[in-house]
Amino acid sequence: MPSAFSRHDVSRLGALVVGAVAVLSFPLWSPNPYILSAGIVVLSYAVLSTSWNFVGGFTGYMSLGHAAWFGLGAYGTGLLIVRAGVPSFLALGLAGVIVAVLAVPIGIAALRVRGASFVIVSIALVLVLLLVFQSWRDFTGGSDGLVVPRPFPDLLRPEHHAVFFYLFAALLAVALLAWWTIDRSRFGLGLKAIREDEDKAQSLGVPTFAYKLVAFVVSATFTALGGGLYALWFGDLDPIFQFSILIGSYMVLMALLGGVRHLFGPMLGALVVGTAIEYFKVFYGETQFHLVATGLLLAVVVLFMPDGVIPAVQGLLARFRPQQSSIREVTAAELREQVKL
Amino acid sequence: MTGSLLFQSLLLGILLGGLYALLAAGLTLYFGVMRVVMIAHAAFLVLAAYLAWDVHQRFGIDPLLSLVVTVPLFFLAGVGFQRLLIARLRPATVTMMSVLLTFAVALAIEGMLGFVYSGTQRRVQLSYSAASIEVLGAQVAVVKLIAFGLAALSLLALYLLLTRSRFGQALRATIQHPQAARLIGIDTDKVAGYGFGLGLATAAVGGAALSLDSTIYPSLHWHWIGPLMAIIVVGGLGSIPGAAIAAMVLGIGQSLLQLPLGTTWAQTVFYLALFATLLVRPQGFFGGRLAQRF
Amino acid sequence: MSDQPLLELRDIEAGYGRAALVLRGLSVSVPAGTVVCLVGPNGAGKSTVLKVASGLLAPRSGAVRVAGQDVTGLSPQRMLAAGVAHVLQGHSVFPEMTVAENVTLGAYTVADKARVAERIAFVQDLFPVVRERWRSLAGLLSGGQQKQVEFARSLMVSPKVLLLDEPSMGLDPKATAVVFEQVVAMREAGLAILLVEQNARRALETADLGCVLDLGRVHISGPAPKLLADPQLAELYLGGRPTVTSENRLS
Amino acid sequence: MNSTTNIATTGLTKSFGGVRAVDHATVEFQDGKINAVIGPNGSGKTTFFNCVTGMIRPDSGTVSYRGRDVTGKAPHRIAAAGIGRSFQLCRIFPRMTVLENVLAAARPRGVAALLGSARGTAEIERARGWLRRVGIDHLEGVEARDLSYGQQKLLELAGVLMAEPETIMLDEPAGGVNPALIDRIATLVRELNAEGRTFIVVEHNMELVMSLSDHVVVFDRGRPIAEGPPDTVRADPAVLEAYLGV
Amino acid sequence: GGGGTGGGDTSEPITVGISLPLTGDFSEPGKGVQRGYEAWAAAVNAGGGLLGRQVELRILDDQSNADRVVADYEQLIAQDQVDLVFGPFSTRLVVPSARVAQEYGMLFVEPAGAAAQVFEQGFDNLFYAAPAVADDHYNHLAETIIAMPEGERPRTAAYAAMDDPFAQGTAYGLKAKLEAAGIQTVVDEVYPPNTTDFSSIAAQIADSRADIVVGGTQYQDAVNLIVALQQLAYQPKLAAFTTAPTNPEFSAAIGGATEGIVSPTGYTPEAPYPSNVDFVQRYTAQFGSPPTEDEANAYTTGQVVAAAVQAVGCAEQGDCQQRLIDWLRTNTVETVVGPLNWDAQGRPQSAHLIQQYVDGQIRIVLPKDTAEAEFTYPKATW
Ligand SMILES: Nc1ncnc2c1ncn2[C@@H]1O[C@H](COP(=O)(O)OP(=O)(O)OP(=O)(O)O)[C@@H](O)[C@H]1O
Ligand SMILES: Nc1ncnc2c1ncn2[C@@H]1O[C@H](COP(=O)(O)OP(=O)(O)OP(=O)(O)O)[C@@H](O)[C@H]1O
Ligand SMILES: [Mg+2]
Ligand SMILES: [Mg+2]
Repeated sequence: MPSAFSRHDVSRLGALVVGAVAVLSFPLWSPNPYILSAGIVVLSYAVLSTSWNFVGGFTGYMSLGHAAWFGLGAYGTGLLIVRAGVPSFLALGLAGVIVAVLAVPIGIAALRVRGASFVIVSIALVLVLLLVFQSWRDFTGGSDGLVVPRPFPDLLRPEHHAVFFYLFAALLAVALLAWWTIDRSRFGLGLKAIREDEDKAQSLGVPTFAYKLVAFVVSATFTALGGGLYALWFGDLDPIFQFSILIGSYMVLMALLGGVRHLFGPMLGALVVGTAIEYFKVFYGETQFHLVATGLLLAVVVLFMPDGVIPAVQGLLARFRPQQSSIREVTAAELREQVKL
Repeated sequence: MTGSLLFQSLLLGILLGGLYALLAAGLTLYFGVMRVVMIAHAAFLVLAAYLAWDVHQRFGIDPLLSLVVTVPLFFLAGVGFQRLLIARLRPATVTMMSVLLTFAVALAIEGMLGFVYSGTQRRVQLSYSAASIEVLGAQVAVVKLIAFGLAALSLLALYLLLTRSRFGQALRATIQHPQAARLIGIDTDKVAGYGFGLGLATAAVGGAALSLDSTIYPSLHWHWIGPLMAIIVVGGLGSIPGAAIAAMVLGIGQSLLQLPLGTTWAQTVFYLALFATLLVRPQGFFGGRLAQRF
Repeated sequence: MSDQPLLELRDIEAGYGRAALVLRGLSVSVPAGTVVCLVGPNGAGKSTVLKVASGLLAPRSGAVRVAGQDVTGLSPQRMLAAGVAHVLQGHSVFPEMTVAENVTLGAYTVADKARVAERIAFVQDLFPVVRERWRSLAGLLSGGQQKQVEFARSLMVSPKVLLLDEPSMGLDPKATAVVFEQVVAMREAGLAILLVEQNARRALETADLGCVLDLGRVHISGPAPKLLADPQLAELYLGGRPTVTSENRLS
Repeated sequence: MNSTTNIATTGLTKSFGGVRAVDHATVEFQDGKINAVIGPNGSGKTTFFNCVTGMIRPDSGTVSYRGRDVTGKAPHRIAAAGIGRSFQLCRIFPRMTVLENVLAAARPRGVAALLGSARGTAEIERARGWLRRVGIDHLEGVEARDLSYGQQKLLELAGVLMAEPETIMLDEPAGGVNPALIDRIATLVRELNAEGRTFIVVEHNMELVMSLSDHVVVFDRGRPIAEGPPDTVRADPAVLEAYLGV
Repeated sequence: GGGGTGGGDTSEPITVGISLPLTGDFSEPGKGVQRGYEAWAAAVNAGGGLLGRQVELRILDDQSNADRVVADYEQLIAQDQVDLVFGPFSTRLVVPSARVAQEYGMLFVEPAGAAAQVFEQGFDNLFYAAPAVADDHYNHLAETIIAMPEGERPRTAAYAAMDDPFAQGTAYGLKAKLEAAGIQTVVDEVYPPNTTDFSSIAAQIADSRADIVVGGTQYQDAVNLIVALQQLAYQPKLAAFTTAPTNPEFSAAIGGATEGIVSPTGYTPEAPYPSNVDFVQRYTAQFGSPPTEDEANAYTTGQVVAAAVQAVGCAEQGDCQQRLIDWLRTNTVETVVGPLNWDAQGRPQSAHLIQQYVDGQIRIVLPKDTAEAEFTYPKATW
């Protein structure tokens, strides 16, 4: 449907401009450092869920354990700085590379199974890393945590926030660009074919395993970079918080909420969920209700808009357009006339 | 490390394995029979344990007696859960979506527990909590023994029900081809609901067993779900005997490994086993009897 | 044949979800002891007709009657109780259950053990593969074998109305022959059979009446032999050349 | 025969548990021919296909394609070598539109092309072309899962063709397809064959087999029991006994 | 840091920003600390407030989560513009929050960050409002054991500690001293927080037949460990656990078999310090039961900051904070846990008391001079 494509492009362009402006101007109109830091958190969520979507969105492999990559990126960066004295941002880059390398063998193991098994494996990955990073005290600092020195020690906290806000924004932009490129590419279509029917895709000549692995590694790397940047910004790492299933599931929740088949879906989801989490915390902070609220939100999404808000909205719009039917509007007789073999 | 210590740990491992087995069987039921990955299973387990604790706290009733209430209660809850939530998912995506849905439920339950009972760790204090009997020089706590017996019994019952009974067949048929199942006269909604209820019932039993000899707190279920998930993959998704065997082996393994490695490292046995399984035999060691054809 | 048709669909309008109507005011009726054959291009709505008749799909308007009583919109279980059995198109065995379980489940609603045993023996004789592969998972059988198991499963009950959706698809000539023999036998036994076949010639040769379905409406209907003889019809829907059989040469 | 060998198997064997699905099958198909594989249900035709296309690994025996040994190669390698296949239990991408289904089958040439747009107008035109030729172009915007069974089979066929394979293996292409369309598919196959493509078709529709194929191989219990031109095969008593059953 | 809310004017209350784990893993002690702070605020306001201004607590819940605790203090300082901040609970949360405070140049007195590394982060705004850091909690006990005559002095010791900087710190502090004195370590187990199954650890301790068992524990883990040890019929000569024994529910939880169990404490309601007597009766009146250590440390935090504020005569953001810090560096403060003063890193310079269950009552037994009862060794069986 070429018309549809072009409509997409236009709306995308619009969203892009508006979004960019809104994001980039935020530090200017955010009333105080706290709001700004909240903004950074949301932005980092956006990076994470967009990164998650390289695997989840394209191949349909649901990883509840992406916190593993987040944690590895964060600790990788931190440890490189603390233990090896590598300059902050070099460490960030190195951590990204290291995780990419790590992701290959892990991907080879994990991607051997599909569906439910994969989900379980992904969860296991986080849990095992949590145990390792807790127990391996002399290297990781165990549950005493790891303190990552600030890259800009002489910046005041508000300025520090502003800088990192733009760093996260930049990373997000890169991730989005990469996703977009893949989405429209043949490679992307191959990945989607895998999502639909892996064996069939392979019989059509798609090297499924290689494709999956590439997507997996790319996703892991972006997530790790997000984690590393977070480490540089936040400064305090603790296994329990870096390798938590909750973070992993937030990524999934956000991506699903926005719509995994859409470039900006995860980002949108991050905006909603990120704000929601902050909100719930402010309102139900005294109780555990923030968990209930998050749970309910997730449930509602899964039940009522499994494809995310973007498609849900599009679906609504579609109601008003003339609906197209799946059956021919001409009889076999007329058809016979039309079609010249 | 002495031989008696080894033997002691072996016993502890077996007792622990029994509980793992029951819970893993529950998970297997959801998945093997209805392709649902029930992340909330452990959450319901903890919920049941809390109910047992609460009942004991208020009325001094023994947790075992609370089963009379919790089991039917959970069965009904399960039916409702399936009919109201799971049934709404698209058949094509039920496995994936159920993960998220049940995850959501797990969160909600944890939150509720935290809200009602606060984050405080709780433990049922029984007259026979500290009691133990001596077996060949090793001490076996009475509470652990009871928990084990409970698990073993319900596990057996579950297995027979699924394999021997007409209901079991209808249940499997329903999930494998709902349309065809309806066409041969199976009330698919009812059957699927009962199946789920059954699964939750095992969680109720497990919860009571758990409350006998362990501390409970709202976020405890994370502590359980990981190993359980690993167990059912190692055992082969969908195979109850597989789950049971894997649970035993890994439970004992964990208990023995604690001696040289300590508690934390010992927990990794589950995940190492999991990854080993992936490399050696992705479909799992005992089950994985999925008809895969082109 | 009784004047009152065993199965009757009146002015059925049906469709899936919000999508456009698939069946647009379609009417078919199948008297006892008759085979009515639905033919038509892919996507014409044949399977949809059967789904409506067996309760898998509730019509948006129109009525479904079985032996005169209105059963519109009843659930498949109720339909089965009312005597309507439906063999789905494509593959509908329970793949992870043994052939044995599949076949016995066919008699899920039958209480009488002896009768079940007897039917089992009967279908095993009809389809050797059912006996040979009794203990293996149905999902692992070959395509055609699975279809045979399905058909066998449907023979476990004895309904009043039988809806067959391309029963011969993927079957080898032998099995196909067996299936059509059974259809004939069941007609003799007084069942009302609504048969959808793409193997149209073969089907029409067996059927009493034929309906040509297109765009969710019945275009032409009449005695099967007449349809077979109609050259234009043959060209559009039956493919190849019209067959000239003894009956329609007379007419 | 002076034409070159296309697919050839020697002693190909695959058993599942007790069942010998394919049993020392030694078969040879010629380039540029329309070959048919027939045989009773469960005689191993599909398994044979699966072994040849690498979907499953044979227990023993070899598969060669145009002289190159491809035994046990991964399916995508075999597809890349130029063999396309359709599935008996019709496989499509359910949540993609009909058009995307066909586009997904287009094989990118070289790694560079991977990141190129999947929706080049040229590609779309080719895809539409195939949809038209199998007669479901009017459905291009419909999600594939909403198609009727026969429509799905046609869609799968279009996908296979989109990949422009040299050799095309079809597993019961006519099953569940409306007779009028069967005729059209037959014509299509003849045309493509005339363009030099080789066909290996599993089919139970004897009319089609006899009218279409140059060469017929008959399987029974995993073994080829007869082969040759349609008429001779049809006359073969073994075949009558094992398959046609008259 | 922010500009501050018009310091001197007496009409406005002084707002104190606090983030506490009211939910999550640390919610129990968290709530204790909250009560302590509230008790302090009540006391101050009853006494006419600070600098003639009422005190107002602004308490947020950090869900025992480091990300949250930082966000909380960020919000309190940058958005809510509180005048003062008090510390949160648990070492894990103290370090990140102390940094926020430091970067906004705020004084940071905290009731819970006792572990060694808290004081190794180079904070210049941090003060720990309790008598001693984790490692020194058992000092009196160690001295006493080492002083025992060869014959009855224990030879072997088993240690089990939660993987928590504080809990572990206490046990390992003692371990270091005993090992130095030649008492052999036969079991040394570290278990993750939230471990519920102690049977294996207990099995090893029982099997080692260690003379004394030391638990670096919080609350429930101690209970579980003790029950597990009872199940294995293990009888040590001395059993020392951190924190748990001071908890009122402790005795019931382990079936009353408390006799002889030892525990360090930085606080006892019986302590004679003047402000304590007042605190205990006020607190008991307000909450119905006497305060425990958590409440006391929180109250102490309040006292420390109050002292500085009174002395310096200001309470607002900005350079006032530095003046408060400087004052505390160089002065001693009278608190409910006795006089406190700090080294450059904020380590308090006093020591902890040792309590023991004697006839079902928990009593101070060490050091001798403040002892309420005789230290009994070996302990009765449980
Ligand atoms: N589940 C569905 N959702 C939406 N549309 C559907 C669905 N199933 C079928 N359709 C549409 O309804 C029309 C009729 O489908 P149906 O299966 O009845 O055709 P049919 O006559 O059985 O074709 P075939 O001979 O290929 O089986 C088709 O155009 C198809 O696209
Ligand atoms: N994955 C499998 N596991 C076990 N048995 C199998 C498997 N695949 C095929 N078989 C068996 O191998 C034999 C050949 O199956 P195959 O599908 O090749 O037959 P076919 O010739 O394609 O039959 P049809 O004409 O019905 O498609 C059958 O008996 C089938 O049961
Ligand atoms: Mg159909
Ligand atoms: Mg086949």
